[in-house]
Amino acid sequence: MKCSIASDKFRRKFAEQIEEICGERISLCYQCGKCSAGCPVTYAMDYLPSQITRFAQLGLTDKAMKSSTIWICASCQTCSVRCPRGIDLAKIMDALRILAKRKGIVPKEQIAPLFDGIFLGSIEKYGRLNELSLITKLNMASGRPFKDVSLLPIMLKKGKIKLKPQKSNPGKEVRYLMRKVEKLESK
Amino acid sequence: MARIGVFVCHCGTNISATVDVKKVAEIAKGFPGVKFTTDYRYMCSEPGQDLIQKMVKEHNLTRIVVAACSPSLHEKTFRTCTQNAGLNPYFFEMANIREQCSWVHDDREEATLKAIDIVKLAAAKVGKNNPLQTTFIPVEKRVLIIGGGISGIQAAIDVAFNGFETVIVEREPSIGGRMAMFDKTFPTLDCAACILTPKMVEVNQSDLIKLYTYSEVEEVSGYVGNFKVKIRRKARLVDENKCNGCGTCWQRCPVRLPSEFDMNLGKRKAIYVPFPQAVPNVPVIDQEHCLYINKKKCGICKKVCPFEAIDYEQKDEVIEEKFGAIIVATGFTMFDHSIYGEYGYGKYKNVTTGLHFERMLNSSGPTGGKIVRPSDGKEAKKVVFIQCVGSRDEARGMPYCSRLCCMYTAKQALLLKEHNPEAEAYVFYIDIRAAGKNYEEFVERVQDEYGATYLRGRVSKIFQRNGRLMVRGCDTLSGTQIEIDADLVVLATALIARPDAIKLAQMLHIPYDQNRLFTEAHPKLAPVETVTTGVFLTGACQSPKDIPDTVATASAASVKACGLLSHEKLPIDPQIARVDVEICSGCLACQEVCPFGAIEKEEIVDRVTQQKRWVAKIAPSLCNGCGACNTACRPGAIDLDGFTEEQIFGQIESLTADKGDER
Amino acid sequence: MKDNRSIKERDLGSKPAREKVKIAAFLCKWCSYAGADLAGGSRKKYPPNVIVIRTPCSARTNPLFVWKSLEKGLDGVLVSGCHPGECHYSEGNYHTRRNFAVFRKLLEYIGIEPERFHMSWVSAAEGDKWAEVVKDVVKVVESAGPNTYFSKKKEDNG
Amino acid sequence: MMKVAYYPGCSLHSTAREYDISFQLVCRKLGIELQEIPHWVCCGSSPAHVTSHLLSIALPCKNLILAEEMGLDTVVAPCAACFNRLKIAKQEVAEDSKLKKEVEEVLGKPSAGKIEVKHPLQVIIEDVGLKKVEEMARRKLQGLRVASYYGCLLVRPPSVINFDDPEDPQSMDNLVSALGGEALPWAFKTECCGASFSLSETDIVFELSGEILNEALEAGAECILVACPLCQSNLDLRQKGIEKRRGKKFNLPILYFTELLGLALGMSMRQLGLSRHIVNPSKLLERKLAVT
Ligand SMILES: Cc1cc2nc3c(=O)[nH]c(=O)nc-3n(C[C@H](O)[C@H](O)[C@H](O)COP(=O)(O)OP(=O)(O)OC[C@H]3O[C@@H](n4cnc5c(N)ncnc54)[C@H](O)[C@@H]3O)c2cc1C
Ligand SMILES: Cc1cc2nc3c(=O)[nH]c(=O)nc-3n(C[C@H](O)[C@H](O)[C@H](O)COP(=O)(O)OP(=O)(O)OC[C@H]3O[C@@H](n4cnc5c(N)ncnc54)[C@H](O)[C@@H]3O)c2cc1C
Ligand code: SF4
Ligand code: SF4
Ligand code: SF4
Ligand code: SF4
Ligand code: SF4
Ligand code: SF4
Ligand code: SF4
Ligand code: SF4
Repeated sequence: MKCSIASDKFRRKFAEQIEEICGERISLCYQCGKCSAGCPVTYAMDYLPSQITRFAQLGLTDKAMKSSTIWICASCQTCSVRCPRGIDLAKIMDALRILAKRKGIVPKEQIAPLFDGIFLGSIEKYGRLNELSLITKLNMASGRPFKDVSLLPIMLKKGKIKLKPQKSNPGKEVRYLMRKVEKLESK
Repeated sequence: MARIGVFVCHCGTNISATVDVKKVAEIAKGFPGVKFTTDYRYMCSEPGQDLIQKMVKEHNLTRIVVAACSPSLHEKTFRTCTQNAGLNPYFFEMANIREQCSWVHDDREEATLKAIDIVKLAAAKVGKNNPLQTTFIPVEKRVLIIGGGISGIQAAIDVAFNGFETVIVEREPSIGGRMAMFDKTFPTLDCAACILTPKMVEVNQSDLIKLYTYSEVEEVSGYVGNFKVKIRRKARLVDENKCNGCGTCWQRCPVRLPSEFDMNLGKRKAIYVPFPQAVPNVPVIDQEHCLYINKKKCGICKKVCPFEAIDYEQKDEVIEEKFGAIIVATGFTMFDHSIYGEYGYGKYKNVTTGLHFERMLNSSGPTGGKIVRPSDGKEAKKVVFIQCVGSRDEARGMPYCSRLCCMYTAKQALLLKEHNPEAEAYVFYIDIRAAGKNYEEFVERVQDEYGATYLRGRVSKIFQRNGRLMVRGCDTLSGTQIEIDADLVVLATALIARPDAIKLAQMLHIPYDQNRLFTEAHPKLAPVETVTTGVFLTGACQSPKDIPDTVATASAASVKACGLLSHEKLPIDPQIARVDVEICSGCLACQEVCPFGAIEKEEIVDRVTQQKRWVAKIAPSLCNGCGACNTACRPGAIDLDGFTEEQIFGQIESLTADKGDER
Repeated sequence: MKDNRSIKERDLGSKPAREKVKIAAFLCKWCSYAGADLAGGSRKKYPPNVIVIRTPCSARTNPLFVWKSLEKGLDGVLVSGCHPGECHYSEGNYHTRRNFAVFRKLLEYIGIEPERFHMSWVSAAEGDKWAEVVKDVVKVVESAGPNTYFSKKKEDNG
Repeated sequence: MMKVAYYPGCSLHSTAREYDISFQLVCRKLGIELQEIPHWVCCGSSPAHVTSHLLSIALPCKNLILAEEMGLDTVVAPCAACFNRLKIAKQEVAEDSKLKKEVEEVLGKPSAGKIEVKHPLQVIIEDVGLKKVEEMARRKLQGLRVASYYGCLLVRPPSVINFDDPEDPQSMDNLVSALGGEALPWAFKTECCGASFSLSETDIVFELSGEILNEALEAGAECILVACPLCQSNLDLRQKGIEKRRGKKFNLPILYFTELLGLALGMSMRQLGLSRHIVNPSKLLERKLAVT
């Protein structure tokens, strides 16, 4: 498929957006591929991590944000510690995920963003994570109701999961905090 | 009182189109000391210069101001003209009303006003010029070459060919440098020894070339034409005059040590020559490991030497010699890849560098020309080459491209295939930089004819599994991650400055860049010169260079050096600093800031107290006239001819002289 | 308003004397002066308020020169040399930086507007940059207006 | 006696109870008093930083403020993910004044700046010292062959964490050696285990953790030592599944370094909560260390 490159102005704006969110400059990347060479999960990605920075450089924003790569990235920072240009690619991946969520272009088949939402929902409610509710909710939402069910008995037996959520009093405060963050960011 | 003449140039219309030159000349008549002004179409033309000379006579002028172009264009022209008019050439100033006025402003009135100011400045300055005389210094007709690699060798041969004497000071026991380590050289693949050895022999046999091997430069003083250099000749413990290189001694020495020349892949003795073709072919005793020196045992070499050349009592010797010019040819060293944790911190024996590989390729090297795994000596069949290691890496290595590793990697991949057609060569690269004559063709041949597999991407990790190396890389062209299990990994590590480069640079007063590479006077137009007159650069000490570039710069540097030596005497710029010893307090603040070491202390007898005291003294031939000392001197004892305090303050005052008018 | 030009010079023009600042610039001959020459060679336009005094190296520029210039009533001063690390004399501009860091504090201390004193690093290849530097400096000095610090003082004293 | 604020994070109160138990026991023995931060909240982990940068900084900052309000100068966080997030938040707020302002606006309080964030390993190595640990040990590890696994978040990014080496860390290995065990050199100490994908992209965990288990086994390990509840859970809880998929038995107990340290200091398996592991370590430990 032919792609036309975005205009200079558009590209600059996009690069600035990324820099604004995570402080990293995509223009520094010279496409050496070291990040892609060391990334442990490329096998599950549709594009290499270095290709994502390339898309971003060319202003092919949709291509970058619709890739599975940004959701498969495990945030392990292997790329970041080895990049010869000192680019923290893991942070750029974060920024792209944030932008994609803002734009509402999260691919349906990606489970990671579902997980993120439910996780944050849980801490919004309790102030801390409730594993059992996380697992059940995620399984329902992702259409895999029986996933890991076989593990539940042993986890309960070994005391790895509690039936009652651990609640900390400032659960309310977390709610308040998240609301303020939302308000500040929508500005 | 000076009688100043001001000549305002039209430069065709270059100046006159924007500046009212007649008005400038008219107003300049009113400046202090100005006795004559005129304007003329082309001042630098012959009639223009004649005009100056004529007016000097007619109006008895003693100082000249030409208001025209930039001094960088015609200062010299008009100095000569001033001299021809019978005046001291420094009784002249240029007012730049073209580059910095008519060409950069549009408004005629504003430009004219500014031109008037500029002429005013020049007139204020010229009246206070001192008569200066260009002085000449004699030239010592010898060249010192520091470093005896291919660059030093070539430079010595070229200087000698011009009939001048040279001395090579080489730190190692033999000359030859890195090139002596190689088997074959790109892009023509001639054998390194075949082309280097004859040159080494020529150096050894030339009457005009003196070799100080196992020696180092310890101190440099003096200046162009007259460098005084202290050289330490380290004790070899072998008399160079008696030894004939028969080799009996090192064959019998019982101490076996890893050989540095062989990158520790082979062994040498405690008494050794680094490699068979060494020049001079005289061994040295490694004092750190020799049994006799350390424990007074053994002494075998002395017993067996048929020429009684061994001398355990020999001591280091420091000699001083004089030179007219110095050529720096100290070469490079390799980046230490053990900083990379992802490549195993240098722990894996089978992760080697280009230099290791060169030694293995060499048929007189430690493996007899076989490519093996250093861990177990077994033949290496699958070899992965990784380019740009430590180069193009701002985060942890050098920011620059090392320029020739693409080529030597291609060469090594080719030679691997030639040594063993069954072997597999994989090359990880980011870009192929092969811009020399026949270089691209060479790389193409390596891929096409020899079947080396090129993969575009940096390697991220090397680790060991079951005794094999796992190389985790990526091919960005196909968009895939790639893992190769290899017998041997060869890293094309960056070429970097030697660790002691800064020390040498400070000794020679030459600048170096942020990568510790010596800096040339101008990257394009003076690539083998330095800002210190008389000190030249050649080879890889300036930037990574391959042999063709190295040899070219060696010849260029020797031409420059010989050019200097072909003069009986050298002129020096008289616009330099001078100390008024009456005022000097001897604090030597000036000495600290002088970048050229031109200031020394001198004892004088005070005129008033008749007591002895210290004052600063400036060596005219070393001073470059920067004026740093001038600013540093608190009592105001130093002044800089051509830019004196009086002149500059005068200029400032002239700019504001009429300020009172409006009040 | 004060005009820094002499009466004779002002007679030249028909335009009314307007508020114009005059700035002295000390340029090292290897880099900034050559950069200014290049600006000329490439016909870059910039305001005419800056008059250049040529020095061998920025290290030659004694802070006293700047002081004198301001004291004598110039409205601003610019000192320009080679980029750090590129000095023709290898380290002169480091001394310059050090000298003027102290000097700047002194100016502040006695209350001279910081807008009047500027430093820049312009190489021989940076004609464009020279033009930009002049534009910027003129703008900033203009914002400070004519330099009356010393003349006022004189009036105060007598 | 050293007193530090304790930030257990969500896992140590649920899936990683035994880490909590063993850490607390070891601290008591070594003379470190842990004071749990009252009303601490979740650090946000990765879901926060992939959703909102501000949120991912504000949540840890809230905890840092709570800790500072306790009047202590150090907070210790045993979960590598929490540790990583707390350190990053502290550094980013210190370096970015705009962010600092935003965080303070969200939290309605000045952000904490002084409190130091440490991982238990750091406390043991830097504050207690291996020499003291060695002296206090009552049991030798008798040549137990241990592969220390650090994971990605404990040592990265080095510019923020500033502890141990990002490619070949040594602190746990040194601890093992000091206690008489055999610290195995291997190349997967900081490879990623799949971390937060445990529940969402479990296949990735199977793949990555499988590689790690395999490499440890090849290196000759009898058990793997960890310092993070996420690593532990991926390698332990998912081990059976990995074995099935790879058709290869690993049977590698995944121990917290605090558990091994506790054993060396003379505690029993029961005290330390070792029965909570999925891959049962008791056989190995009984055989090698003669503990019960
Ligand atoms: C692996 C590898 C393969 C290469 N293959 C090729 C090839 O095939 N073809 C090609 O054209 N180029 C090749 N090169 C490049 C080649 O090595 C250089 O071009 C050449 O060696 C530069 O010569 P030089 O004299 O400047 O430096 P060097 O060879 O480094 O010589 C410098 C000499 O100065 C001495 N010295 C250093 N400091 C001092 C001091 N302070 N006092 C006294 N003596 C001192 C050193 O001992 C040394 O003998 C290769 C380089 C590498 C690393
Ligand atoms: C588009 C372009 C941009 C470049 N930019 C740069 C740059 O930014 N930086 C840089 O370093 N280099 C640059 N270069 C390279 C630069 O042009 C060359 O390095 C340089 O010109 C080579 O100089 P020369 O004297 O060898 O050859 P030339 O410049 O070609 O000069 C040869 C001269 O010989 C004369 N001549 C030829 N044959 C005869 C004959 N038989 N008899 C008498 N006279 C003859 C010709 O008329 C000519 O005047 C650039 C080159 C190009 C094409
Ligand atoms: S390692 Fe860095 S420079 Fe190289 S491709 Fe990845 S992000 Fe770009
Ligand atoms: S941070 Fe993401 S992109 Fe980078 S190596 Fe880890 S998984 Fe791959
Ligand atoms: S002296 Fe300079 S300005 Fe005058 S004509 Fe010659 S080049 Fe032009
Ligand atoms: S020292 Fe003696 S034995 Fe050794 S090489 Fe020289 S002559 Fe031969
Ligand atoms: S005296 Fe020293 S150098 Fe000579 S043979 Fe013995 S060990 Fe070797
Ligand atoms: S020459 Fe080639 S291998 Fe060497 S640094 Fe440059 S691009 Fe890399
Ligand atoms: S700084 Fe001035 S006073 Fe001090 S020694 Fe130098 S010349 Fe003399
Ligand atoms: S003018 Fe410069 S070179 Fe000359 S003595 Fe003074 S500081 Fe040294």
